[in-house]
Amino acid sequence: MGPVVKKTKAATEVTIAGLKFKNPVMTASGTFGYGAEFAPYMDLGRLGGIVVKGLSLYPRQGNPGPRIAETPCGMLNAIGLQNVGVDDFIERKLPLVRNAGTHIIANIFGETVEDYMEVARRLDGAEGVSALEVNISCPNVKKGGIVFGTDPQEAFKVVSAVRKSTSLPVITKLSPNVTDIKVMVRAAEDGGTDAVSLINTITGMVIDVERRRPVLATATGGLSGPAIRPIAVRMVWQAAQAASVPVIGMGGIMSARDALEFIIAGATAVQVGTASFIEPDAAVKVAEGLEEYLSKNETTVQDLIGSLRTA
Amino acid sequence: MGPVVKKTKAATEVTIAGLKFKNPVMTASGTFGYGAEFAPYMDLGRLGGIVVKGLSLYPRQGNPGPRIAETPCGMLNAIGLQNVGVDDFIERKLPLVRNAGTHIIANIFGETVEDYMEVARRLDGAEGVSALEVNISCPNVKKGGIVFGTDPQEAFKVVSAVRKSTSLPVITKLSPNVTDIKVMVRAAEDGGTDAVSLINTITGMVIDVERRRPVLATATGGLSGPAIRPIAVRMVWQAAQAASVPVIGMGGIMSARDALEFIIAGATAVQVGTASFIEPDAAVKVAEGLEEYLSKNETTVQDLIGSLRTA
Amino acid sequence: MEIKAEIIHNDSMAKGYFKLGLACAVPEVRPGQFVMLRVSDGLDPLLRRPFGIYRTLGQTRGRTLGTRGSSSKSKGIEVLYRVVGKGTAILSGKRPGETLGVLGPLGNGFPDRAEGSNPVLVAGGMGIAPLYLLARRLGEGTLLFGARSKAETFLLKDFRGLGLKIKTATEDGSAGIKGLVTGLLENELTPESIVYACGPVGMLKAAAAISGKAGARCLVSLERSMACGIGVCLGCAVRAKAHKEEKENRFYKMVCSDGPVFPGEEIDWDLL
Amino acid sequence: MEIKAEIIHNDSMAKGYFKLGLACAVPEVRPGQFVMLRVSDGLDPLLRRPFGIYRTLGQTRGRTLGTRGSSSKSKGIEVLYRVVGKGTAILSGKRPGETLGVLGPLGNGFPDRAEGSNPVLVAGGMGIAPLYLLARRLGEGTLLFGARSKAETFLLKDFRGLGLKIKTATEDGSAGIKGLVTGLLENELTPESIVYACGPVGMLKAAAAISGKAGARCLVSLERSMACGIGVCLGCAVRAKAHKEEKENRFYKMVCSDGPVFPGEEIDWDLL
Ligand SMILES: Cc1cc2nc3c(=O)[nH]c(=O)nc-3n(C[C@H](O)[C@H](O)[C@H](O)COP(=O)(O)OP(=O)(O)OC[C@H]3O[C@@H](n4cnc5c(N)ncnc54)[C@H](O)[C@@H]3O)c2cc1C
Ligand SMILES: Cc1cc2nc3c(=O)[nH]c(=O)nc-3n(C[C@H](O)[C@H](O)[C@H](O)COP(=O)(O)OP(=O)(O)OC[C@H]3O[C@@H](n4cnc5c(N)ncnc54)[C@H](O)[C@@H]3O)c2cc1C
Ligand SMILES: Cc1cc2nc3c(=O)[nH]c(=O)nc-3n(C[C@H](O)[C@H](O)[C@H](O)COP(=O)(O)O)c2cc1C
Ligand SMILES: Cc1cc2nc3c(=O)[nH]c(=O)nc-3n(C[C@H](O)[C@H](O)[C@H](O)COP(=O)(O)O)c2cc1C
Ligand code: FES
Ligand code: FES
Repeated sequence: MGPVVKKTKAATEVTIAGLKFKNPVMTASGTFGYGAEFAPYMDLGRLGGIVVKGLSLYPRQGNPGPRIAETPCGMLNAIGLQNVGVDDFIERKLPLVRNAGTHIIANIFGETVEDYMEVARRLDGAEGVSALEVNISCPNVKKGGIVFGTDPQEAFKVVSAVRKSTSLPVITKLSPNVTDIKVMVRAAEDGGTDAVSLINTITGMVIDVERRRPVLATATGGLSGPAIRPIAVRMVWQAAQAASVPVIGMGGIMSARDALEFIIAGATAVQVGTASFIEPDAAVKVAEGLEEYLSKNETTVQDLIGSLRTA
Repeated sequence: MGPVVKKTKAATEVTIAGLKFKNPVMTASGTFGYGAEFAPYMDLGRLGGIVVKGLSLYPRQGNPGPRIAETPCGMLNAIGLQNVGVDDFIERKLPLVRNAGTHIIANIFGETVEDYMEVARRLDGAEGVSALEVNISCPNVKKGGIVFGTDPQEAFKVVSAVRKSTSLPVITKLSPNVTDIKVMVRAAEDGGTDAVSLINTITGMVIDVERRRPVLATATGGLSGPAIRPIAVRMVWQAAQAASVPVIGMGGIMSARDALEFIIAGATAVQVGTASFIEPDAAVKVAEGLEEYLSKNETTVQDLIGSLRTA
Repeated sequence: MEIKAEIIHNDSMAKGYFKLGLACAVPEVRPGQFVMLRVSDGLDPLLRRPFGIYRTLGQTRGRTLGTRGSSSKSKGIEVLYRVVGKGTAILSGKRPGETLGVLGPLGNGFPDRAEGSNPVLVAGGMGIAPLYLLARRLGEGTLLFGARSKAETFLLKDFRGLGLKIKTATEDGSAGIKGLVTGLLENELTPESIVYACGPVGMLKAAAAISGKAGARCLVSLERSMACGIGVCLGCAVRAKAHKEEKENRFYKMVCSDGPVFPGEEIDWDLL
Repeated sequence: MEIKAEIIHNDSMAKGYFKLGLACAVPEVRPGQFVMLRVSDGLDPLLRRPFGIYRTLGQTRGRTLGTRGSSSKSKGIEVLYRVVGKGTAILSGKRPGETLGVLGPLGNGFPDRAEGSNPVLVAGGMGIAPLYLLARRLGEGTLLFGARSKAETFLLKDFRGLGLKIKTATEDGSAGIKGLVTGLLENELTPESIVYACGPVGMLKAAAAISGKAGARCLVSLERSMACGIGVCLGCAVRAKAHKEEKENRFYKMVCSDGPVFPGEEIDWDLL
């Protein structure tokens, strides 16, 4: 072996559950397809990671339309978790991005704890999957449709079940539709999660006053975009104070400035969601803007994480 | 007595807890001062009602500044419930608006159940107060600062205590920072409330990334404005389905169209908040726009309430 | 593919109707493709708006713009639009020299014409816009135009002289026959006809049904609220009739990436 | 008091500095009063922006506008502003003929000058704007102007010939003395002086302290984020020194309705 060269750690590098990310900017699940769709618009290798569309055990058709509605500085969606299913993902989608030079994180969900476990198991051996993100904002059919993510006991059950079903790092994605996010952070930690990510969308509704009907076919949907950013930043801050595992923040990030709010509030990494619909390469631009801020301020992401001064 | 003339009920008239409102448009607490401040900008008599700034037993100085921050399609505030106190209100503020030709509703709050009771008692005999609106989004000092409005048992206690302390109609103003709004509706009803109003602001945070400090001196504040409207409409819809008392809806109403969303979702009346900062006569414009819609569609508010078709 | 395009012109054609010229180098455009326009740099309205490409501009008028991709076939595009809400209202206030974000061309557009087929274009109001490039390419056949009244027939101006017979129906009878454009369609069809339709959904449904009865092919261009325009948000779903032979057996098709043009018989019009 | 005012002019004075003329009939304006401008009809940015009234316009140039209130003393107002963020950027893109919502005049402005007092105006950069009407009314005294560099001294142009002595300090020494404007102030004061200051908060604090030491009165014009501008949101609070004799004994004063001008000694600069 040659002489040991001490490498200077890049200013943008972060580590979550043992995984090194070249920068802390990932794309959010459901807003970036299975990754390959965005290759024409950017170099995917510029991203810290790609979180793919939520995967279920079997393919899902999703909800009838209309599925989206614009709101002030935001949008509602009720896609209904349409996806190709975990097997088809592994067979046909994963090969397209596994060599893109970025971490591929599989977002998973189910209607029962067993569903979650089985999806996790099938992804365990899949070459090119770096981690699982467990979306617990789903109705638990066995518990009469209450959402896994709003009941700490159910959240604990699903997280610990996934934990046992995989050797991959587990990120638990939390729902913001709760009274106290800290309770949910603790439930996920008790379940053995390696990190938490938040926020998922906030339940909302838009009504067409001429037709006196909800705009969305499903009546309610999930609110995302800059409108929710102040709520997301607050929850990430609260979660980071309660958490002993790393926190991944998201909700309305449109620019590097927005991403910095989350990092300063305590997030180790961020995800860019709705912004990718408006500018396909939004996440890359966020990563670039972050680099600029770091070099201008001669600091590192590591030093910024949780650097908020509140006194 | 002369012959009985059958009066046609005005299309905009609604009744809540036995009180007749000439139209369903009120101003929201904390966004309309004590009412008189707006007299230069409009005929206050055009309003269905005025909900005054939250009143406490003693005057309160409020929080240090900065107290407000703009957000995408919204604003954060941490005023800290600054107010002149209930006695000064009765003595100096109420006389200025009691003959304005609209209902004056006193919004009240406290840090203990006893506070709430005493404020309610003092307002009981006050000439010109039509009803009380009980703001339960306040930290309960005796319960270690947890918010009355996020715990159904504490909410029940404060509502039933106020109920016993006044002969005025009681409206309970609910916090949106809860997992299940229906549980809170039921707690307020069990406490004997005559109506519920919602939503109060959603807790949020904005960070100044250059200074790495929260923009607000208190770190977090309450998010209001059009950004939160989809969340508010959803919660009002859920509340209306659970409630047997009338629901008063608010959150981001800027126009008559917005107000109609709430009414169609199940609100008997609405409140206009943040919009009054931008256009002082926003609430009157909402009332006028509502009249237009009703006459164009040859219908009444009564017929619109809860007319949402979801099947 | 995301281009900042300078506005060449943005002229009112009639009350509420505008013709927008954008200087942007675009690859070859197929008739029926569309672009997503960002009407504001701000956050409200948040989403881009979809508009059919009316035509491509060979020469940019006004100032030219340094765009990337020099192998492109045209130097700009034109969009016709009607002001219906917030986004189009903002768009109508833009002036030449300002720039707009353009994403596109997107979608699949109309398929190439089958040998020996006899084209019948059916347009409802503003739905005529995505048919101009098609009409020019076809150079023959029939265009059936439906409108509320004579006031909208200015939309036909560019179509005259392209070699198509034009027939008009107006709801108030102020131009052409009085009635719906689908009424005209019934008399026009033979089994050799191929129908290209764009307009309100009721019209499209009727056109598909009438074509089906006559044994003619029918291609419809659909509209749906869109967030991304590139097939990833899954927001613009329409219900398709399930095909057992298809691998994924999807009920839902995405208007932006599977369409916006679909064979009429593929759409489940009752569950749309 | 909410008026839709037509823009008469919106001219760049220097890079990032603009002079905005608005056709709106306003009642008599006191020096130091301000207006709240709505820079967008949309929802983002949501809140109005506060700007000092630079001067009133006797005659409207360009088209005149039918405004209400015919007993008003002037036909328009002018505002000077610097582009610092989203709202001012949008404002700088507005053109003559467009309309803006104007709320005002608001606030109390500067109190009438006391007999025999000797006025000293202290301005930091753009803080000079609310002092123009005052300078014109006073017609004598001294204006101390602080800026980063000579580039900002164009702001002094309108002040020449009003009868005030003008002294300048720049941080880089490119015009006047090198240093802070508060350095000039120390040499200028007598106990008969009355200081009118507008600019960054550090400058105001120093001006208040220096004036206090010299036994001179000091009036400062403060800036604070505002939602309503009319004293009802309670958002623009500044910490005042508590006065036992005052009925409400309020710690907090509202910049919009109690100010924006305050006696320097009333402000608790450490808790501001
Ligand atoms: C593929 C395609 C091609 C189109 N081509 C044209 C064209 O050439 N000329 C033209 O005038 N219009 C065209 N439209 C319709 C155009 O997109 C809408 O009129 C426009 O989005 C309305 O925006 P707004 O903000 O003014 O209306 P708002 O009603 O305020 O918009 C609110 C939301 O609904 C969406 N929306 C509203 N109406 C429609 C609609 N009809 N279709 C899709 N989304 C809608 C908007 O995009 C926005 O997200 C096309 C639509 C699609 C899907
Ligand atoms: C009484 C008063 C008089 C003023 N007079 C002038 C003037 O004559 N000329 C001039 O150029 N500026 C003046 N200002 C400052 C001006 O209001 C701000 O520069 C402007 O609001 C910035 O808006 P923005 O959207 O560009 O900035 P952003 O930073 O994007 O604004 C975000 C939010 O912060 C608020 N804000 C930002 N900076 C200030 C500030 N300095 N003071 C108050 N609120 C602020 C905005 O109103 C908005 O709500 C005055 C401020 C006050 C309070
Ligand atoms: C259209 C759409 C689809 C989404 N699908 C998923 C999903 O499948 N799984 C998931 O965990 N989150 C999903 N999300 C939530 C996002 O990943 C993200 O948590 C949320 O949108 C907030 O971030 P944003 O405001 O940046 O979009 C979806 C969001 C949108 C807008
Ligand atoms: C500056 C400000 C002060 C407020 N003060 C009170 C208050 O004292 N009591 C209360 O119950 N609600 C208060 N609210 C909440 C509003 O009454 C209303 O519930 C909320 O703002 C949502 O409505 P909006 O989006 O229309 O503003 C306040 C809101 C704002 C913006
Ligand atoms: S608009 Fe996003 S999938 Fe079609
Ligand atoms: S800005 Fe609302 S009180 Fe001053």
